[in-house]
Amino acid sequence: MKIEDVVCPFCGCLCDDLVVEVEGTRVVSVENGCTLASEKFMGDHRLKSPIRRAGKRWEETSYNEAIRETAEILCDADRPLLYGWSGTHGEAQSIGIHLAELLGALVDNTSTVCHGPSIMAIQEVGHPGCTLGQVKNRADVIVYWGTNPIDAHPRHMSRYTTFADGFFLKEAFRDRKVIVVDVRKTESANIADEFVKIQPGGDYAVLSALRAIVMGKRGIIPLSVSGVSREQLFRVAALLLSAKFGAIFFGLGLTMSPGKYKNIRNAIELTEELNRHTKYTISPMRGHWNVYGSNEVFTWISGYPYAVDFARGIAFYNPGETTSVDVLRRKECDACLVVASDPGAHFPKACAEHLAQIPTIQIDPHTNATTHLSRIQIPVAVTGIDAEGTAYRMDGVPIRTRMLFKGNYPSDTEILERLYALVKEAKGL
Amino acid sequence: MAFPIIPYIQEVTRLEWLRKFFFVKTAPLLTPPYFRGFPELTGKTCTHALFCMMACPAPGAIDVIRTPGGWQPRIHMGHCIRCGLCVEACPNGVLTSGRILESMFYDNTRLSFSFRIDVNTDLCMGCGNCAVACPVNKLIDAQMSHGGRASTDELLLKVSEGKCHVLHVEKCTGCKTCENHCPNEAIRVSRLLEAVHGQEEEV
Amino acid sequence: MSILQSVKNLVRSKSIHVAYVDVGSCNGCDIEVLACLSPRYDIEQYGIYVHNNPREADILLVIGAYTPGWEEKLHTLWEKIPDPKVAIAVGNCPISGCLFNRPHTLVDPPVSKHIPIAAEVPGCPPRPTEILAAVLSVAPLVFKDYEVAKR
Amino acid sequence: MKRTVDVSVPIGPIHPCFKEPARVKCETKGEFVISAEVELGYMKKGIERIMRGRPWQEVMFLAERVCGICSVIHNMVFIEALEQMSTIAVPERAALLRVIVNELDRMQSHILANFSYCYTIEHETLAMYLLDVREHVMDELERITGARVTCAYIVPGGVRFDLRSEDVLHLRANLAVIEEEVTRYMHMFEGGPLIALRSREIGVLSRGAALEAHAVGPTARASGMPETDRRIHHPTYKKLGFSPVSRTEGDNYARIMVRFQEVLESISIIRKCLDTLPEGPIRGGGIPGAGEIAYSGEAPRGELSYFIKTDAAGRVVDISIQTPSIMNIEACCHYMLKGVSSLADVPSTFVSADPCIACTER
Repeated sequence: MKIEDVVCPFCGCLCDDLVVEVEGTRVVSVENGCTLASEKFMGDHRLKSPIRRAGKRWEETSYNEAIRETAEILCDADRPLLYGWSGTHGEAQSIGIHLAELLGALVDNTSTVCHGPSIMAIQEVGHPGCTLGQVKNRADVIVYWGTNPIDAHPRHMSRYTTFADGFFLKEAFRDRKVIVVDVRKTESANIADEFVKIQPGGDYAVLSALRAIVMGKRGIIPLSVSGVSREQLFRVAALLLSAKFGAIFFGLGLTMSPGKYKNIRNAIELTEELNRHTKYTISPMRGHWNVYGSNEVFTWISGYPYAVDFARGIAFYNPGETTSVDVLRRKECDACLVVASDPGAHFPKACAEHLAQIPTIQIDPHTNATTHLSRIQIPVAVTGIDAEGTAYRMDGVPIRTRMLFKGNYPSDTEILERLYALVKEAKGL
Repeated sequence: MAFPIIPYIQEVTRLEWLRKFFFVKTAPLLTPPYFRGFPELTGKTCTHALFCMMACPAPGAIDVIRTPGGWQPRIHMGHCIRCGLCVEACPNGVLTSGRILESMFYDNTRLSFSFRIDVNTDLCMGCGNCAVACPVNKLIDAQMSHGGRASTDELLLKVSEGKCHVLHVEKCTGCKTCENHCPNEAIRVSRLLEAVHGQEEEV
Repeated sequence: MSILQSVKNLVRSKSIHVAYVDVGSCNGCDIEVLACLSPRYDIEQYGIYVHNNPREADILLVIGAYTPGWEEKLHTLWEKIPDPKVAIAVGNCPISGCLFNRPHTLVDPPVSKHIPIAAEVPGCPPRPTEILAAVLSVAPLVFKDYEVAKR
Repeated sequence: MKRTVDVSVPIGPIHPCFKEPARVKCETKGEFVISAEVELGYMKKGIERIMRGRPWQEVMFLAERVCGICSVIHNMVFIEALEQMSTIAVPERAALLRVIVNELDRMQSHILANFSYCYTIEHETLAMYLLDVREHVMDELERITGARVTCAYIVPGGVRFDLRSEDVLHLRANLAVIEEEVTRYMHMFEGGPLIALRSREIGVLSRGAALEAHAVGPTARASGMPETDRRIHHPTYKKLGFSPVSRTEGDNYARIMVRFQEVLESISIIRKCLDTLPEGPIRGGGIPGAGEIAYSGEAPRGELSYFIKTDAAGRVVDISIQTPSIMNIEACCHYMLKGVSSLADVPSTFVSADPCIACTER
């Protein structure tokens, strides 16, 4: 059976034009999708049933048993951490927040280790953003700063920016100019009109220099700024100003390098400065397909986008104190529920070690690095393949993903609802 | 050798030298008609065959764009090396440069082509840049150029199973757009150009 | 504009010194610049003297696609030329890198990245007449109202 | 042994006499040059790197741009190597047309080299005469191929344009003018006593030294090695029958004279071609396929070799080019410049070997 207009649940692009062929409970072919999408749909390494650690080996268990044990662990814990949420749909995230409130837990999503700094900067100076559709139809200068879309968001360039013909740009890739800023020559830089190679950690200085040039203070620029020559900065600034509508996309190269959220703040201020001359927007390149959604869901329920602490009964948000990495490093929490993400692979070593010491439960369809740290893993349906739900694209557009076939796995929502019910019962509410 | 001045006096008193010295004018600096300049339009209708882009050896020297009056090749000065291959390649004689068109007619010469597209699936990321940029794809399926949604199997290039696939190699015109816009250098168009003495009628 | 100034403009535009620098071309443009010297084209009849010495040049003809060997050196050379000065890019190489601007190349075109370029002569190589025309069109602008501009 | 070096004089990279950037470092004692060294690296573009993985019809243009002065021979050697590899036959007429264009290119290159030498020894009159006669050669080259420098004339299986009958008349008339003029200038050079002062017995390269340095082209032939002319192995030239010129002096003077004589020889080769030019097609078709070959030809500066490996789609998998100038530069700085008695003769000796830096570095 061929299903058209399938939404790809891999990266923040949420391409919604895939054609997927399904036979029974297997995906047999994926059209229009990139390599990453294809692997996501076709990959067949799911866990068969819930597993729990018994001594030095794993033993299979039933869903009822696994959920009951999870509820017990969470109820017993003094300071549980509910981490992840970026790889699941909005409905499940909503239950997660309520669960956290019930437990008085700390709830955090993966933006704590990716675009958390961006969110902090946006909270300070605002977000001159726009949808990807606007970029596609109008933008004639595209900047990729500290991101390599060809590897991380393969279809970003062909679907939304450089190559896609827009309403106002008929010959897109000939009329659009692409600037790539990175610390090394990436694949994306191969097709850039201008590649700016900066020294690691030099983003803030280069952004400030560009701001100065755009403001008309060319005279104060030294011969070279963080490895970028003055001439190239002038050229880049001229290119930026030549745009009728420009779009800046930034990735972890900007958020997770020295300077952190100050980098983003500076980038947003550069965008503001450019907006005095022409139209510019700036958007983060979100990684997980629904990480934007987790920020949205957290915000509309608790008021804060990530790192929300319910330990005091009310939502409390203080990045640096309530972010999961800091909590784990301080060895504060004594139980962890990981939903649809892989902190074992992405957290610092000290945090992963602490995760291994405390009872950790993972809810994820596949085994991954976190499996090796956890006590129980509960496999679930993959949203977008055998479960449905709502997700937010990297520009904040909600998109409903579809269920391609009815599988044998329960969805995240089902598992979490049962868990919620058990916890509620245990708390006597 | 005894009188080293003598050869010079001989030189200066040569009749032709004197004639040149007194009467010759600076030659007008005309560009001869046989000089292969930048290709110019002849005014014939371009059918978007894209053979010019195929034959062009210089990066970014020629592209065919849609204008209000139909398709039209556009030469980029500063990239064009004036080799004249586009003139020879065009089946409709849209371009002209120097005496090339004329001598193709007199000498009865032409170029014949065949193409081969190879995709290195180890390098391909399935980003779809090639399929979206491909001008043949744009003609077949307008949706394709607006973000890479393929709705038909008649396309030349299509991304499926996460890799770029060549579906109809016979539709390729060899314009190299895909090759130029592949970030991973995964797609390669080889153009087998053959210079022949044309007996047969042009198709 | 004083009469003296316009006389100066006229006289100076008839006396231009040219230097050329090859920053990695195939030689094709070099020999076309040399051909400009030949009696057929005779660049000197316009008062333009090709003397390959940057320190007394007014116009610098830049030929070639900017190879790594010229990193720093071209800029130093440009600084050595006394003001007022202009640079003309001769041929495709300094404009776009021509055929050499491909993946894995060593060159770093265009030359306008490295020194300011006032005029460009496209072609691979351009005809001597085209080079001549470019130099002649730029020549009146080099010294034009120099005293005024300096003030 | 202690060497007394007064001063180490660098010449270049920007020098009024050098067309291309190169740096000659001379260690001198007084005016006497003890040793010289050539420093290159201003022109490296990485052409062979760009060529790899490209189809032959792009590599053909890149090959031409290895050297702009002798572009036709690069084109010819590359294409003939492909033809040998894939056994593509060339029509008789096309083969002769190639020889005509190649010889015209050789003529303009030699005249340019002699112009540079005369310019370097400050004999500007003769230099300008030569540059003027070179324009006649360029005219003919342009009339046949449509371009002055990078002609892109030779394609696998033939040539791109035919030689028309009215062009033959032009060519013959112009050849007569060129022959007359070049002969006159040759005699001027031969008999000029001041030229002899600057040229004779300066920068001597003995036959033994030429063999040691692997000198090629006119530089070697001026030292008495006529067998270095690769044209005697080329089938078309064999048919035409010609004898390579050579001299025995091995000094600057001999090198320039060899070039003058070769220009005259080229004129006679072109005349023979025109006389025997058969009617017929100029293109035989044929697509280069997979193969591997080493092939060489005689460039104006000496032996030029291409080592090519292609795949079935006609793409160049591997290529390496050996150009003549590198050997001549070697011969120049290690044998000729050593013992030059005046620093003023260094540029002229360097130029007399006709080094092509663009070729050497690619």
